[in-house]
Amino acid sequence: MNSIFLLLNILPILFLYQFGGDLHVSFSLTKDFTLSLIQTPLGTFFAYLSLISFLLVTVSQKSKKLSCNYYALQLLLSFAMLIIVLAGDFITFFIGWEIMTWSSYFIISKSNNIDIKSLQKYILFSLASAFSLIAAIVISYSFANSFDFATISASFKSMPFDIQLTLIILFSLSFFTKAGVIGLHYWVVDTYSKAPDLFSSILSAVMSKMGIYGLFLIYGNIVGYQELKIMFGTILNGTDFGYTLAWIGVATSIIATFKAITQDEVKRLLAYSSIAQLGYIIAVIGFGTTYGVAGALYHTLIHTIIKLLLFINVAAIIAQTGKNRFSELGGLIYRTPVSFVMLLIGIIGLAGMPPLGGFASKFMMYNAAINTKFALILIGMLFSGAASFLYCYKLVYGIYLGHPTSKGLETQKEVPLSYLIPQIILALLLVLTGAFPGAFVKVINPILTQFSLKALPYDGVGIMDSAVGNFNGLFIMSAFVAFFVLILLLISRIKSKAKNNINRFDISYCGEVPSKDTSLHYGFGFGTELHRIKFVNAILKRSTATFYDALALQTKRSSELLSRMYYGNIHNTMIIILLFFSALFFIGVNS
Amino acid sequence: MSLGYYFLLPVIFSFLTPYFKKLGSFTLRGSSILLSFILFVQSIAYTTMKLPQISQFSIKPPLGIAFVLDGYSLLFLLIFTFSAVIVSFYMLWYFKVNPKRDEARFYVFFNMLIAGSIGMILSCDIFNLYIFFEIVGICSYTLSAYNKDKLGLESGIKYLIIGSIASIFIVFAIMLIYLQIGTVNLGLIAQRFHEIDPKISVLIVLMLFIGFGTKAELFPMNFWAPDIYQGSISSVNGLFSSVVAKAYLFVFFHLFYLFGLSSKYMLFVMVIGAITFLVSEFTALNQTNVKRLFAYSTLGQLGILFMALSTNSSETVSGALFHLTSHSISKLLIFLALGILIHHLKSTKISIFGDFKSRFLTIIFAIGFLSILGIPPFSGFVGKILILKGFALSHNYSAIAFILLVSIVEAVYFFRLTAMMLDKKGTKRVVHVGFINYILLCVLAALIVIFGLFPSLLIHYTDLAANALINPTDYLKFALGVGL
Amino acid sequence: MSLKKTLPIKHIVLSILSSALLLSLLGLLMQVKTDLHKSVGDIFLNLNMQTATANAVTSVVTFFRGIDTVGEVTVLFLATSGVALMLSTSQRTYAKIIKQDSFILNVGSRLLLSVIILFGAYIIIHGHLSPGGGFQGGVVIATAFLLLFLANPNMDLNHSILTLGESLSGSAYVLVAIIGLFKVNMLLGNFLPHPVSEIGNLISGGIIPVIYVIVGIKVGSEMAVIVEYFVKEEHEKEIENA
Amino acid sequence: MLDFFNSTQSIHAIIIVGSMALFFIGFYGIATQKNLVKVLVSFDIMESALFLFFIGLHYKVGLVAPIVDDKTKTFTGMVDPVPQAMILTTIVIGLAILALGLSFGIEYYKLTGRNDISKMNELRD
Amino acid sequence: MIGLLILFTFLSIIIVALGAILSKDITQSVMLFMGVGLGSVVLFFIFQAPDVALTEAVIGTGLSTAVFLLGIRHTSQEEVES
Repeated sequence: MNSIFLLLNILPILFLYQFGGDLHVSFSLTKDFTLSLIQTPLGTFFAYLSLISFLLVTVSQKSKKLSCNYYALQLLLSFAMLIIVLAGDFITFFIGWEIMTWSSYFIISKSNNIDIKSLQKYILFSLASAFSLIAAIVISYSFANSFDFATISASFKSMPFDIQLTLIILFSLSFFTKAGVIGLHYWVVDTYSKAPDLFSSILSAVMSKMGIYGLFLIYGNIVGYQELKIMFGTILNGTDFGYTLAWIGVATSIIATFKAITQDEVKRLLAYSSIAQLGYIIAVIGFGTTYGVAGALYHTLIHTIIKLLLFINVAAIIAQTGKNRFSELGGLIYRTPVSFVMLLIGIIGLAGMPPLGGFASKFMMYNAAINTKFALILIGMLFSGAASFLYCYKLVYGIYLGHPTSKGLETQKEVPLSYLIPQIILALLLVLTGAFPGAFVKVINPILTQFSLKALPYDGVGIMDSAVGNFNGLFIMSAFVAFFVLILLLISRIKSKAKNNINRFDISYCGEVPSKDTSLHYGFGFGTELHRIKFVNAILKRSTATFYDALALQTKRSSELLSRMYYGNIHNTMIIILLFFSALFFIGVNS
Repeated sequence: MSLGYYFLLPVIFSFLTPYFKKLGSFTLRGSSILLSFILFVQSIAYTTMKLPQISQFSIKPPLGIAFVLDGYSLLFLLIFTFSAVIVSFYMLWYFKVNPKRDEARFYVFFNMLIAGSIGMILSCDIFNLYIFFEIVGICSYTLSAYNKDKLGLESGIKYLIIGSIASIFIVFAIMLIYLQIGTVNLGLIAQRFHEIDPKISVLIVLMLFIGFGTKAELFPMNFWAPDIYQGSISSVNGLFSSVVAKAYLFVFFHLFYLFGLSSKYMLFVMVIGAITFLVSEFTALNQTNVKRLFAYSTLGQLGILFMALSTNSSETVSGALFHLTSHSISKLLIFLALGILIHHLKSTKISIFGDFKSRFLTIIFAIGFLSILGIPPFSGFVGKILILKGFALSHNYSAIAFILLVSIVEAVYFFRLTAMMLDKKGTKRVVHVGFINYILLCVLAALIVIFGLFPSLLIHYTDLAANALINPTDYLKFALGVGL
Repeated sequence: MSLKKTLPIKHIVLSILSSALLLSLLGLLMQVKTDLHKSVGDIFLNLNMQTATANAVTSVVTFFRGIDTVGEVTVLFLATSGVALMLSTSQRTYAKIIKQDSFILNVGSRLLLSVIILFGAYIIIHGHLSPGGGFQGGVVIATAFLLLFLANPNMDLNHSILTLGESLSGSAYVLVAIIGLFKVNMLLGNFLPHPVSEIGNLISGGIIPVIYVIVGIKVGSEMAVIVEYFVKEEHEKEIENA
Repeated sequence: MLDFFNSTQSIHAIIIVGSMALFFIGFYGIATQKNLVKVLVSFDIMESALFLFFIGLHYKVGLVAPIVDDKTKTFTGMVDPVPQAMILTTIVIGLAILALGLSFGIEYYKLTGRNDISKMNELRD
Repeated sequence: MIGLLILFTFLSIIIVALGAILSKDITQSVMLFMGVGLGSVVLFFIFQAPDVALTEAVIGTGLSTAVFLLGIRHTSQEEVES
């Protein structure tokens, strides 16, 4: 069953590749709705991104026995994302958007630890984002008299300022909800953590990128960065609009990072981390400079690869051990060494350390901040980047290092091959993007020209250069590999006698001998005492949940109030009808 | 092939039912299905002919009564006859499963309900309209009290009293019209309506508004509606929400545009529609009885239709009519599936959505819910987007914001039901959907999807209907008997 | 008449409201002139000569606005079957109660029965000449049955004849309407010869008297059924507490 | 002095006042009465008030009933027959509604033993 | 003369209708309702509408009251309306 759907996933990739960039299909639904698909560079970038990740996830789902309609829904989801990304007009975009929503809703509802409350959270936020999207589409239709991107962007300049503002706000709101910006992320954590294990990788890696694609579409194509600059004016060296967006992004990443550190559940930590990483992208997307857009695009690619890698890895561990909390996991390095190496590579990429691709995208984003002289934004990004290293370490330490907390962990076998292959491929991708950052420039340039921004200078596949300077990825990678191999030889030369006769429990020098089953796995809890820091404590205590729960409570209370009118006494209903008649009569007669 | 058959054939059928009953229940059920099928085929035949069609009774229209079929009534004719065919097939299953002694009488009231509603949309004489109003009234009082238990009887009594109040106001309005204009023919009334002394015309409009508004379940006057839905059986609920409520809506807006009231009262009707939508969606949130929940959702959708139909722009009206058709089909689908569910699980609490295990019913309910909410691949989406597009073109942004916000509230309870259906925990009883129902629900679901993917078929008819509604010039020409 | 009941505030408020409505409506209705347009009635009066029926109201009811009466007959039929649906208990066993029916009442009612039925038949048949017609005559015949039931509650109406009368006359009415379509190319058209000269005597006015006779039979049998259900129902109650 | 009352003007005034008063008595009856039978009675009173109002306003002094017999040869100088035809149908409809309502009331009384419409509230959330 | 007659019958109908509505005992209210019917028959006759008078007499007053009385005997049995 899995192999059939594997082939079905490859099909669109070949189909897209065969078109090579000039696909133009239009199908008229009714006289004034023509659905059209156009292949823009931005669209192809995101299309390949989503299709390849779907392929890898389907490979990883080989070992799980999944029912046929699960795969069908997943295929429908990938088809919907393809429509979104290749849409030429807003109606196709919206149709793809809604099909994506409800097909993912049905997939999530298949997981066995999902409950109705988080399902409701997911669908209501997605519908809210979809409805604000349709509102914006319809308002823009009223001015452009067509749903097509080109006509709308042409007539955007002629719209009055307040309409332009409402359109931008509505579009950004709907895409922020999908990307999980801090105020609207109430649904993200629950859905990612409770969705079926492997599907949450798609959720966080690909579906949130649809929000990013939407933002690019609106700011780049429809409104255009120049128009934004004219509309909102400039500050320091960047646009005012970019500055506000940057603050939103930075706030998201800082708060999400600190929330991530304190999580005990593995998938919740990953969910918060994906919010944080998206916070970076959103911070940079609004700058409207070449480096801003390039940094955002690069980080989108890197984040997708890393999140796929991490989620598949974690899903494999959960499937293998059945436990998803740091307090229950630990010491798996001996049992599943390959997954440990994969996770390690993922962590290095996530934290943005030099040899791997993570550093290249962070480098580009910091350049964008420097270029537009938004100093505070740069400090914020650096601060949350550094803080993100904490939860990366927690992820590695909690699962693989430290002491196994329960007996079962010691007899774990290595994760089945079907999980490992995609992880290996993703790790290789990370290494490649780290070694050859320049290659990515060739991918980004057509998109920059589409947004009518200055193209990045391309000098050599290994070199990524920016306004402030450049670095030679290839050189760093080869130096790192050489250095790494050297140390490896050194360690293996020394007969490591120490490993086998050290007994995990031989720590009697402090006078107490721990019994066999006490767990010595303490390292993962270091997030808990973050509360003592006043600033972090303020973040951790306050949460948007209270606001949304209060909102839900108010609607419930008002609905009870209103339903008290319908308590079924026909006598009073008659009196109300007669009173309504007399009221209208008196108003009507003497008006 | 004349329009009179829509009323006369069911009348003959209901007079001859005692003899059909004597020939055995097979002939009874077969003849009822055959009757609704013939009328459906006849309406399809009318789609090919040039509109408007007329069939006169005894003398030419301005003096006599005539049935006039224009684009607007053709759309409703198709909806009514289609729902009649579907429900008559459904009743085969219903009476096989719980046989009732006076089944023949159900068919009498069922066919006369459809004939009355068709009469209401075809008749071009206001007093004749009142007669059909009463026929539909009596049939719906008895149908809602059909299974003679305490709930059914209570809903019958409530419906009867409210219906009689509505008919009092309508009779008073007809009398005032006759006093002022001297005729009951709709064409002449439409022509001379502006000559009436303004105070009296306000009174007439108010009386007609209260009369038809109460029956079409507008806000301050629809406190009785959920009780009726709770008291009657599900297939009758399906009929109420897709046929009867739509007939009253038809007449409300037929007179609204014929008498040229849209300039003065457009805002008033739109606000009333908006309040109905808001109140019924919010009350639907904390319902525990399933039938009451779907009753409030029907009231809500009627609220949207009132908002959209009252605007004078043919864009929005054609969108509203599209939404109306898709709402009729999906509400029929939901109520029929609900009937099966309630029959098997013997309770009407909301929790039954969590206690049944049938993949087919889950898909059917999911399609119905998504179509009513207006989610893309289904017909509800096209309807909703046409309405929003219409409102946008007339720069009425507050209406757009209002509809979208309240439909999020509507999404809450629909998706709560979907989540309960998809929830795998808890003991589940397998629900066996009969063979007939399987086909019926498939046909309805297929229709929803087809209108969602290829709406151009239906949009042709809704545009025709919208133009015929907004400027009824050729309807007036036929109603006045010019050139007959 | 016990009128001295304590009127709660709700009643007082409602009475004030309805009287206020009354006054403002009267103010409105008084100064409105009613003969704005020549009413369609005068046209019907002139047209009436051709239909050769003496009673203009009958010709309007059955011919000019014929579909109203078809609707009317179906409303009555629906009400009857509604009442039958409601009041027909499955076990229609009515134990013969031992109350010995008084002889005088029986004989008197039989005597009166024939007079009432004759009077009813007269009203039906002369519908198009003198006031009255199908509805009024049918109900008069029904009151004759009511009289019989009051005199002797154990009486059973022969249901087969009543349903036969009801359904045949109903379908006959619709057939007359449809024959009109084929013969005169107008639903409910007057296809029987109705020369103007015959205006006064019995056989005049084409299908109008035929329609009214059919309606008379139908309404008579239906009302008899309604009356029987209401009377019989009451009978059952007495057995319980007898 | 007596013929002041015979003019059509004053007759119409009396009719309007009288029938509207009757109408609002029925109006008050429906608004206050709780017993099903009383409600149906006030419903019928409102209906008869409307009939009187309608037929009354079409009567003018000197017009004759619209029936031709050997005395009045032609259909001239007669009251308008159309309102009478309409009222005739509405009376019969009123009876139909009444009979139906009473049968519902009887069955409901058999099941619950009460006739008070304000107490009927099994049907609620 | 006719005007006076109309005025008188209207007054009596109004009084009888008030009695019908306000009276506690249901059978009494039905009887008074019959009074209203009779009054309206007289008025219809004055208004030169014999058909309507006959219908009102037979159906509006005759049968309706009969149906009411039979109906009352099964339901509240002259019970004083609470």
